[in-house]
Amino acid sequence: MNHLVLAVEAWMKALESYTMSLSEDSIWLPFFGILNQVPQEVWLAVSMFLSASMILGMIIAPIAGFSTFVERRVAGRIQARIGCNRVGPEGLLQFLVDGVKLMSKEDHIPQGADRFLFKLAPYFLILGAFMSFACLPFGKYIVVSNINVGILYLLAVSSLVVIGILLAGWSSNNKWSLLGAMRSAAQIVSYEVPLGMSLMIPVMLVGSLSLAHLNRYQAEGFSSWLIFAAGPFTFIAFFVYFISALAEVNRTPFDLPEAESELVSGYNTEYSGIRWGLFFVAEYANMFLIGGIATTAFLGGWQKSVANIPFLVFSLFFIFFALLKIVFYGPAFVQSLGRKKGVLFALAHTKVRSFSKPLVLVLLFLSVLSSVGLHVLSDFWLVSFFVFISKSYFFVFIIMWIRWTLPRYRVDQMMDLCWKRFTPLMFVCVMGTALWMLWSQR
Amino acid sequence: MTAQAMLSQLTEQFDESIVLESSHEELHPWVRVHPEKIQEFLSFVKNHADFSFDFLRSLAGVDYQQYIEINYILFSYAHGHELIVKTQVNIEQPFISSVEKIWPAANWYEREVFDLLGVSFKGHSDMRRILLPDDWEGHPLRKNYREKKEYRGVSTQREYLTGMPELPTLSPEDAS
Amino acid sequence: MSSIQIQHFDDEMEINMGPQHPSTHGVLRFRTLTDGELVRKAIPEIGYLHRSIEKIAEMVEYHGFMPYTDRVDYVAAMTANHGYALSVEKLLSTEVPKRAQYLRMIADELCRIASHLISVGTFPMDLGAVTPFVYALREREKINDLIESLCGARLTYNYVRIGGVSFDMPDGFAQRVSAFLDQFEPLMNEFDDLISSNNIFIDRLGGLCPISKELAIAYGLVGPNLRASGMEWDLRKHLPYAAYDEVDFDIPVGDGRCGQIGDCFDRYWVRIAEIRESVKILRQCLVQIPEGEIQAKVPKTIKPPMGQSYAAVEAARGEMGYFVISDASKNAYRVKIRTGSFSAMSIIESQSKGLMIADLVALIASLDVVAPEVDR
Amino acid sequence: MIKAVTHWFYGFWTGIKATSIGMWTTGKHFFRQPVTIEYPEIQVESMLPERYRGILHVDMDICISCRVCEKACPIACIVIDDVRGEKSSVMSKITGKPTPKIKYPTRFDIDIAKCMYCGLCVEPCPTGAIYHTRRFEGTVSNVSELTYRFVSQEDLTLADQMSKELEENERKKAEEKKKKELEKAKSESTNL
Repeated sequence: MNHLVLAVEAWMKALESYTMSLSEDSIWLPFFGILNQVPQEVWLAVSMFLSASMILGMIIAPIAGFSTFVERRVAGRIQARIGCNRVGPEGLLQFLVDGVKLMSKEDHIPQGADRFLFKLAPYFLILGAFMSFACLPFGKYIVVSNINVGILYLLAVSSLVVIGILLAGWSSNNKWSLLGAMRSAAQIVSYEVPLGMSLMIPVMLVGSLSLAHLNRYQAEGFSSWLIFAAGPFTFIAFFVYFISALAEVNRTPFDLPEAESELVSGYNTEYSGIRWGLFFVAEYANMFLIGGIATTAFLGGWQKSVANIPFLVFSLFFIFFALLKIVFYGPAFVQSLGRKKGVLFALAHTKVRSFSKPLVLVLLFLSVLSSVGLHVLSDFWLVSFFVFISKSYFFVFIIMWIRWTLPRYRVDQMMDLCWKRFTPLMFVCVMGTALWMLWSQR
Repeated sequence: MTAQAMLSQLTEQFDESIVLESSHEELHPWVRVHPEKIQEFLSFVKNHADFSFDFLRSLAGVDYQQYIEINYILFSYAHGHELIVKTQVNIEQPFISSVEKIWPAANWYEREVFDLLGVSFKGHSDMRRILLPDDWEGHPLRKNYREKKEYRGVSTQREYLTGMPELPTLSPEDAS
Repeated sequence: MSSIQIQHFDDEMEINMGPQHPSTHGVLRFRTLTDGELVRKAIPEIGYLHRSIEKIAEMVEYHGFMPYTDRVDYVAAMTANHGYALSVEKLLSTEVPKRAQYLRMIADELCRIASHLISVGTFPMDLGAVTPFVYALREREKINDLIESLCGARLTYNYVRIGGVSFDMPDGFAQRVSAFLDQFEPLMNEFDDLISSNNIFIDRLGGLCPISKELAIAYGLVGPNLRASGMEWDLRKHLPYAAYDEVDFDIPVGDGRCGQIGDCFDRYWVRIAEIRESVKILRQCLVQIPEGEIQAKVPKTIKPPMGQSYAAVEAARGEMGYFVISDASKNAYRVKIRTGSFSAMSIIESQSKGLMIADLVALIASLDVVAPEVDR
Repeated sequence: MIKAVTHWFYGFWTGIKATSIGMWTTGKHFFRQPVTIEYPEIQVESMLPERYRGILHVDMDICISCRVCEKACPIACIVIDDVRGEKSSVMSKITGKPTPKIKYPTRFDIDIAKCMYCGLCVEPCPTGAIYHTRRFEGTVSNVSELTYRFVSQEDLTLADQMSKELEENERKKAEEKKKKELEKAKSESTNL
């Protein structure tokens, strides 16, 4: 909070000095006069709103949209097919085009549906997903609001998603979506327990709920990461956290609420157009949230450590690959524009030639080199931001990889797994970390 | 157990009134049984040790215009021999007793024969049409069946689609 | 749509797993009466794909009916052709040349692998794993290309003729098939790893509605569904037709490896084992195929003598039998087609009591019921 | 009690093992090339085998209008009208020998929308006039456009010209016959 206050004071001083320098008869004088009377609290609110919307608009929404494209390419590559590569260089603009398509589609409301609740439901999901990014530390100075009850706030806000799904299922007057909503209510509520307990362990070790303190605790390189802090117990806690977070977000193997093969498409069967799109933006935002919390709570957030390098290599390689494709895309696009069939035709029919093996190796070497460079530089706030993003996006990739491998649990098996397997295991882990802390203090 | 031995044992087991005629020279040994005695004959044939026809392969109804003939194509996994049991049902009131109690597989076979040929089976648990919609008139596999031009306002003739002159499709009249 | 009224309990919900539903393969419909998730009664409604093929058989000549037999089971059309040809040849008592019999066997086994790949591919997709389906289809495409080079079509082959086959092997066909088989087996093991060792599958399918041997025989189940219930019966081995007696292969029988005998996992496992058996048969056929002409002397318009004949073939979904009645005219008097899916479908109603919806979907997928065979 | 605990841990172990095997098999696919081809760019027609049964085509100059294909088609989607004409011979693609041609088609329509590409019409054709091309893209805006009419204008004029020639020959033959009878009648009357 303090850096926001400093910024606001500096801004107010600059405002005053500017009004002083204005000449007496300039027409702007009354306007700036009023501006000076505005109290400091209002400016604080405006700056907080600006930083929040900047973080959400510039970082989360593009990442959520972009991961729809990444999911289709990952799925394609796993299933020995190509995936979408037509719109823009290698299909990078696909999610923008999807957004436009969804907006142009008619969002039909079924006849017997409860209209108000039907329209309200997706906003609960969006709310739940985006509000929880407020307390996530993205980089050295980049955090929306560094509240000291971080973990508690996260758990509270992420249960808004359940209300959204229940509303969607109930209000669309369709038996299948009602079944999907009931399943999701059971699933998310029951997986709150292992999720909460697994987040309790880092809180116990660090002693405070705030994510910033969690981060500072893991500052001295990767040996201080919380995943290794209490030996096997935190290690198990990390995996239980990851799996129950999967259940929180309805991703395979727990995608029972929108199980295509049984419930047609679960709670979002009756939705269409951008209203349906909102469900999916929320889902992908939630996926990135899981990655974010996992890195902050267990894997050292944006702190500088040698172990960040593999994550950096992973993301830098794909960034360089995409950049090279864009570089090759330019001339090819111009050349296909020459065929005088309009921009859209050119956009769809520009073929960038695929890269040969040695070129890919060169890219890999380049990304290893630059990631070591970044590691050295990572005191700089922008680099720490990039470290955090690449680390959490690695988990998003793992989630996508799991989706296209594992089948789906049955409802009772999923509940059985939660209550009979994870919850007792978490009791053991919490007890274990407590004893571990006692023993290490002596 | 050769076909001849089987048939001879069957004929002396049942008197003339039940087993009307049988022959083993043709491709498949077959036996014609009186319609009222069909349930008794088939349960005997299924449960008896040296026949044990435990597999009802198929139940084929055939419309011979004067009567409707129902063929029970039987097979025995134990002995590996087969037999076709035929009965003739009057075409005006086609009634016969159901064999669902003997082979549960017959449940759907009989519903299909009822649907496509109009033979209703007494004692069947759920006697209704299986393939065609319930309010469909007529039984398609009858030789005198003529398809109506449209069903509930939807035309069943293909040519209205293409606006083509009436192509010489093989209508049932000149087929039989 | 049905005339009888089903008495409703107060808290019962009637869900319509309608003709358009992602997990009923093709247009099948189940009116399920459920109490929340638990299915109290699932009433199958069929007939959405009824093309009255048996009526067409009475209006078309014997040769002309062959392409319609493809449409009886378009997932494995070759065995359907083969069955019809066998039945009419029995009437005409013509002797099919040895090379034609081997060609028919090669095409049959290729088709069996392709059909089992569809069944084994859609099974995990109904349980949520999408990738195995795509791997299975990738292999099936290779088989489609092989058969396309053999007879010209990918799905509705119309390859078998009464008395022989229409085309001989194109040159290089045998090498291409054995090359396909060599690369197919490691991919098949990889496909199987994704499923058989996966404990989520084993939990979901182990012990799910086991069908005992007696019940299977009573309901007329045939093929993999019967063998999964522990009954060792395969027409190719016990009533050999074509040249199956010159080829040795063994019959996989369900042994309750992940639960009881005859449960859904057994039905899945039997199909995987059968694919490996078919690969063995194909290898032997490619070696043993003799030289010779491929079509026996058969008149242009066939007029078989009066009589009836029933010939059965071991199709991918069990015994497919053609009961042909001829009255010495150029059209058959009556053709009754017996299919495996029709009887497999009739057992669902009694087996579906007390299942959950997800299990009902698994049961339908395990029985490998396809709509064209059920409705004909 | 011990068995329950071991079974409980065993559950975790199988879970981890199964997921890792699954992830390993799908993981291998990250390093394999995709097998699909991008259809509109890559010309598929050349990749099809030569026995491929695509859309039918009729080569009118070697069709002797014997109507065997019309009888063989189970759906009767081939409709032929022809007219008798002067005898001529065409080279048959199958036997390579010239085959006599006495009838000339005035109408040869195939309803491609109804055709099921079963190939039963191609087999009995004596001259190989009707055959399957490797074309499979037959999209049209109206179903009636799918009735391919193979008789072109020259075939019609050829048919008329041949039928006129046939009438002249018959008239000539009839006159000669009449003349011959006249002479025979005269010769009988003379030697009476």
